[in-house]
Amino acid sequence: MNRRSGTGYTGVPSWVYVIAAAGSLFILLPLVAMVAKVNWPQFIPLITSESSLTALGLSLRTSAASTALCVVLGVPLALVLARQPFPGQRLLRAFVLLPLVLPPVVGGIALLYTFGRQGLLGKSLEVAGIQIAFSTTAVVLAQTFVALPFLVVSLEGALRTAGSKYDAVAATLGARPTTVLRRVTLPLVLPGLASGAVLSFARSLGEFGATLTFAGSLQGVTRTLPLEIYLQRETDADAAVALSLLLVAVAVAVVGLSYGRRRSSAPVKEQL
Amino acid sequence: MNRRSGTGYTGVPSWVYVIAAAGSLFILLPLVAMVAKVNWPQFIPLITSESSLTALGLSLRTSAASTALCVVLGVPLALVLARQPFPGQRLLRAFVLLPLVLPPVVGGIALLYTFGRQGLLGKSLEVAGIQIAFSTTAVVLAQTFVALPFLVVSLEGALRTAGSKYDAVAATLGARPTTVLRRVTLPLVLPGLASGAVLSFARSLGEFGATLTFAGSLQGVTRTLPLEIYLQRETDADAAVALSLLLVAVAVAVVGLSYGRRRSSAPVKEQL
Amino acid sequence: AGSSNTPAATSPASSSSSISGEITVFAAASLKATFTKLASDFEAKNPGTKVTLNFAGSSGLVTQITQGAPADVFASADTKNMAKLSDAKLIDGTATNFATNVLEIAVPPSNPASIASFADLAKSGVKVVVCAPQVPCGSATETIEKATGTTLAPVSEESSVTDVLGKVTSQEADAGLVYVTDVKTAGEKVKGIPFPESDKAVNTYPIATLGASKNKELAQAFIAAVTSADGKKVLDDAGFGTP
Amino acid sequence: MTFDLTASLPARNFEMSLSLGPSETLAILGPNGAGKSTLLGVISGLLRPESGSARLGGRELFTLDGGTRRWSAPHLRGTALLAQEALLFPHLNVLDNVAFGPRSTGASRTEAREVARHWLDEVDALALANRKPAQLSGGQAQRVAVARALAAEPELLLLDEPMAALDIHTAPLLRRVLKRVLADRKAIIVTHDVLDAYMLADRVIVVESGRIVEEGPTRQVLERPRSHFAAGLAGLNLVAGTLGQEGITTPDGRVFAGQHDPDWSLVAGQAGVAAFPPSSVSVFLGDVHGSPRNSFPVTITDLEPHGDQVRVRASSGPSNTLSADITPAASADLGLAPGMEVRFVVKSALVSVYPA
Amino acid sequence: MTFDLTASLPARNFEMSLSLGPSETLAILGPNGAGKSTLLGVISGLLRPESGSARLGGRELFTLDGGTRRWSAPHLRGTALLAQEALLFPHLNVLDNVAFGPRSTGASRTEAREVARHWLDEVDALALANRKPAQLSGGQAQRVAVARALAAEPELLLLDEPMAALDIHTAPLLRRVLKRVLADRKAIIVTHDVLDAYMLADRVIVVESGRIVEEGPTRQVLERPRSHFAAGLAGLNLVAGTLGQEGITTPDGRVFAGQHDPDWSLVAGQAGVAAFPPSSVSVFLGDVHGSPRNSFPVTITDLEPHGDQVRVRASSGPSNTLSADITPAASADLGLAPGMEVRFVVKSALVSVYPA
Ligand SMILES: Nc1ncnc2c1ncn2[C@@H]1O[C@H](COP(=O)(O)OP(=O)(O)OP(=O)(O)O)[C@@H](O)[C@H]1O
Ligand SMILES: Nc1ncnc2c1ncn2[C@@H]1O[C@H](COP(=O)(O)OP(=O)(O)OP(=O)(O)O)[C@@H](O)[C@H]1O
Ligand SMILES: [Mg+2]
Ligand SMILES: [Mg+2]
Repeated sequence: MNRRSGTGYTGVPSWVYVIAAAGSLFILLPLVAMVAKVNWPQFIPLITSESSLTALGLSLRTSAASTALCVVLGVPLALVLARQPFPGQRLLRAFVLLPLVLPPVVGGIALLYTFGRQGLLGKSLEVAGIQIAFSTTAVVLAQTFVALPFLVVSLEGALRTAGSKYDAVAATLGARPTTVLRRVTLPLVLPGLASGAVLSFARSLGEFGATLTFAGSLQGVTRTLPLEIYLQRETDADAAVALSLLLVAVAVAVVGLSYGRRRSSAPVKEQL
Repeated sequence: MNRRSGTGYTGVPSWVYVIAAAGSLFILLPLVAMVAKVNWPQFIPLITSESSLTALGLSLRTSAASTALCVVLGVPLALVLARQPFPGQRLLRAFVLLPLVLPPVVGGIALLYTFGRQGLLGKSLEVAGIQIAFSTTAVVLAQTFVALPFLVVSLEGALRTAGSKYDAVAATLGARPTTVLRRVTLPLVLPGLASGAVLSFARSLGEFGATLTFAGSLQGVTRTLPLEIYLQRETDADAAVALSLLLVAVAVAVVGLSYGRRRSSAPVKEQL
Repeated sequence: AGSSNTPAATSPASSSSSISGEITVFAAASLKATFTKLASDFEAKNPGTKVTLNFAGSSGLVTQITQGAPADVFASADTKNMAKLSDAKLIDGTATNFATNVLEIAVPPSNPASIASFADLAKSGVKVVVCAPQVPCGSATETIEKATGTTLAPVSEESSVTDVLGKVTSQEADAGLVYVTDVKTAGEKVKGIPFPESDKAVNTYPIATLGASKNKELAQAFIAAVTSADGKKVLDDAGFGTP
Repeated sequence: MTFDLTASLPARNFEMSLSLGPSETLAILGPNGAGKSTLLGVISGLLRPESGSARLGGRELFTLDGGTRRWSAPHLRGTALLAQEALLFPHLNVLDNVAFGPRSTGASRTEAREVARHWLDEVDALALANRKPAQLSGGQAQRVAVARALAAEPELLLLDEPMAALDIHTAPLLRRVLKRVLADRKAIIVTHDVLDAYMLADRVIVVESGRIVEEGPTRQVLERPRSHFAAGLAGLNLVAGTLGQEGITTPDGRVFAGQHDPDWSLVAGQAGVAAFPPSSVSVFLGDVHGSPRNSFPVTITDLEPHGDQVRVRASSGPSNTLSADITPAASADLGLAPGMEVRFVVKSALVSVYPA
Repeated sequence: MTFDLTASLPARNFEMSLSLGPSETLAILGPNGAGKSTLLGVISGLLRPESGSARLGGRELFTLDGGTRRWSAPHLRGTALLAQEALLFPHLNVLDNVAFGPRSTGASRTEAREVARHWLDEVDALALANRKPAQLSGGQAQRVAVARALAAEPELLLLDEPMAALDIHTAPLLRRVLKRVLADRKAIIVTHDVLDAYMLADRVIVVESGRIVEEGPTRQVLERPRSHFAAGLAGLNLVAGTLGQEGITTPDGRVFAGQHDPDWSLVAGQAGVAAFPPSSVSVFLGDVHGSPRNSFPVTITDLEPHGDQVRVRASSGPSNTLSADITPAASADLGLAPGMEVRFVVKSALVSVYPA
């Protein structure tokens, strides 16, 4: 009963809250259990160690880059999938989802087969003097590969739900398709795009298997925080867990901030 | 120019197609590279081996179960996050996303800390005679843990985009919130829900790290296809890649079918 | 990649020669602690050198090297993976075995199932976790099972030692079979129970310079440092045996 | 079984209080943005006022006074709202849209569809039963939306411009249906058409800027309007001032003669209005000195056909428009055009004067 | 600079062909679901007909005949559509909604906002400039939508019921604005209000079931309607039959007397109609034998107030409704009520007869 006056209808059945609470607990409890296990005196030196900080910095930079790449590649893909039906659309959609299913390690192998020195494109790239594997670029590529489907799928859902009524109106007012896209379509699906971008960023931040295989684990170059955590775990599982908390904290900050900004400028207010 | 007569406006700028093609290639090329590497004579015996088939069956069953669990827990969560603002909503949203960021292995450890014999809940469960670790239940829990955020995030985006106009109308016609949810809200966000479920299913199908850490790896009980692939890789990377193709094929089939069904019954047709 | 077959330089190099430059060492993840120390010692002793380390599972590293990863030295956790590279003519000369490892039973400190011998693992009701036969520690376990005629009924066949250890430290399992070095690294969290049958399956760690290395001299120097007395000491401290 | 409401929602400058007798129909009239839809939103539970209370029969809709903050959800109110947009559920076909109300309030699927078919038939839209809303024209959708609201069989029916978008054949048909349905039912109907008020409502309320400015039985309000808006609706000219024996005195001091109801005892100085139909107004080009004593200099804003006459709209001051109906021939003779300054002359015998 | 269109879209049973001269305004009238919005959709490029072609000035809009399938996108057509729903962009405020058109066609932000302010002022909505669409009332949103369409300054303006939802003060205001704007511009305006047709259109088209049933200069169509729909709009009664010397012969064989235009040379047997205003109809209870020769037995469906008269609507057969305007006193004397069977009697002097 904390509705404010003047707001529209927001009836959510009360049992929904009960299940939602259960769902939240299912996710929160393991996190709490993790926090409970942290060896706090050991925690600060661990997360401020040079290797941790280098890894964190690398993780943030590469995740930001791959999120940008996901948006650039994913928005067009989502548009093509959501708007006009064309032959093979269903197949394309299924293929775009594949990196989700592929165990990341296998994804990494596939990337090696493509961009590695012996790979499909890698040979030509090598001739051109470009080496991708085992570089920071490789990290970004690996993260983009696994994170792209997230952006595409959530944006496609939002685009379908939003429909194209407003796009049509904009076109009749003389707006070119590009203008329509920039000034109407995208602003209207901003919540979906934001969700997609956040998902991609989070997935990139947590990416491990494909990076390890495709980019290797070289400190400062390709060893992102999840890889650092993986290595820590070889020697001390609890330290790894503690280090994960750093990742979690960063993610909460980034996600909280980005969602926050989005909500306060939330454009679509419901009329009754 | 393959628009049919009578259809509404679907203007997509042409450069969008170019980028979309690049995006598709980025995902498709590694898959092609993978297929190119398959040792076909070895392929059939490999994928029809008993261990592969057992793993595949287990993967399908557990993924289906965890997708169902994700829907059950995730729909209420998404509703609560999308509809009425409440204090702490942003924080809750950020937390719900965490399993995405957590390296899956760490997620598995966190689950162990919770449901394991010595865990937060595990002790009570043990007393009640329930043992989760090393069981198929553990696999489902691990998959649900990593897949739940996908459903929540994509559904929340769709719910926000759809707004609550129609819900309000339904309520004024005398529909209880539960009825509104079942007959109006969910049907309207069906595209988003479908995307979310497909994402969850795909993520469950590909889940590896958390399962390995939390549930272990025993043929027929907890060794899903990704775990089988990982083991194969220890002896023969190419065999692992070949086995991944099986996973990919299954995913394409499931995703293609489920999306196909959704599209043919797509309810919201645009009026001009 | 080319596979130039230079004869192996086995002379224990003194650290005074004028070597410099950078190398990348691909090492099995289980060597993380020791190789990190070995590398920094090496850099300290040879100013102007830089050793970059890349850790992952041995088989993953083999895949990377096969696909053209820019590595100079490869240290594997088993001979099988090294063999893959030598079969593919990707190593320079022959590999040197620099350490061994044997299995040990790891139990939670309280030892809830009162395990005292390898045979105890087969008792009913004991939740034992082992490595899958596909990975080195698993094949070692299999060898011991065969040799002793004891058949284990594990609740899980993990794909890495770390995972086995994880199950034991979380007390999910009553016992696990891991390497001595792993028990040592885990410290207080597990108790190691050595068993005599472990010598039936000794695991050997080989190291080799890779054919594609651009700084073979430095690579040889690093391998020499690993196999030197100082290197052995570091490895010994971690629980590794001498081949 | 009455309905009472008091509500204020300062965010929309809304403050109203009204009540409804058993099976009474109330028409809400008022300019755009006056708060008509807001009122229906508050009653149906889609908008939450800042304070106030409402009861429908024995049922409390809300009580938001000081400490008490009771609020009952829309579906528990026994009201059904036809909103200004049709808002048909896009995923249900027309039949199921109409069946939604009965189905939600407990009818079986078959019963609900039966009810839906009945109402679709009433609004002459049964042929559309199997279409999806996206396949309807604007007027067809509006008709279906009306059927959907009626099928919910609420205790209090709330209709926001139910005749909008309907063609000239459908509107009378729907008006007949509503007349029958509303006869024994409480209803509130928002409309811009005075015919709806005449035909359907027992009582009208005129709202402006979130406040009720006039209220009473339909005939009385429309025949003796006190607000410019109501006068405009009734097609009457209105001049406001203070009552005197002769007629009314306008704020600028001129006396405007008219007839009072003989049995009213006038209190001099009381505010009053003078109302007269456009047909009582003649148009002259120069100054006139005839028997009609009431004349205004005005500027023509508009000439509109009106039946077989021409309606001359003109402004006599900042916010007052007056109309005259004259023959096309007279209009042509005088060479009337927008912008011209002319004189409107009204016979005092045709002016009614009454207190405001 | 003319506009020509031929289009057919069998899925909606739509087949029309029309053209428009330079700066001509065309009103489209017709019942709900007749295809009015479909026509505008086809012209603006939101709907793709199955075949046909259209040109606007030198520009080809589409050519879909046999092999040729050229189609130009909506934004290249020089048309702007005010759709039946307001569809304001929810994420832009009112000012930016209106500025959208100019901005899209190349104006700078400042220029576009200036233009937007101008048009908002024209429709009396400048005060709303900073609101979001969700904060507008229905009528306010409609006004903003009109301003948005006008601000796009298209070569051909397409307006789908621009006056819907407007109050009685705003509608005349907007009509004046449109009259001014449309004077030197090509426009097509869909409306249910005959006043819009009279005031704004040079020519009207009456559509029914996706076909044009009547077409001509506004006055001619509305004063000499040939379709029931147009007659209904014009407020006239219409009886169809075959022309004879006396008047027309109805399909059931009765002769209905009326006046023809003296210079028309009648071809006997030609289809014709008789039109007469409701005011020419008297109502009798029994059989009558008076001077008026035209009488019908009818069943009253409805009594409506109409100005100071009562309009009696009655049906004289399956799909024909006739109306009579009588005084309230007469209505009360006769005790008229819906359902009663009465006789409508028409003086033949007031009946116009002309070919259909
Ligand atoms: N969501 C909102 N937030 C703030 N103000 C609003 C909102 N919706 C409407 N208003 C304002 O409240 C006032 C009343 O609006 P309401 O919709 O009730 O008008 P109305 O009488 O129904 O008008 P119309 O005849 O145009 O439909 C208007 O001034 C409007 O601008
Ligand atoms: N998306 C659609 N699919 C199929 N038929 C449709 C679709 N939209 C409209 N129709 C049908 O096409 C016909 C013409 O519709 P249109 O919207 O053009 O009518 P209209 O003349 O604008 O009516 P109104 O006055 O009610 O707005 C109607 O019979 C309608 O039911
Ligand atoms: Mg309103
Ligand atoms: Mg229409």
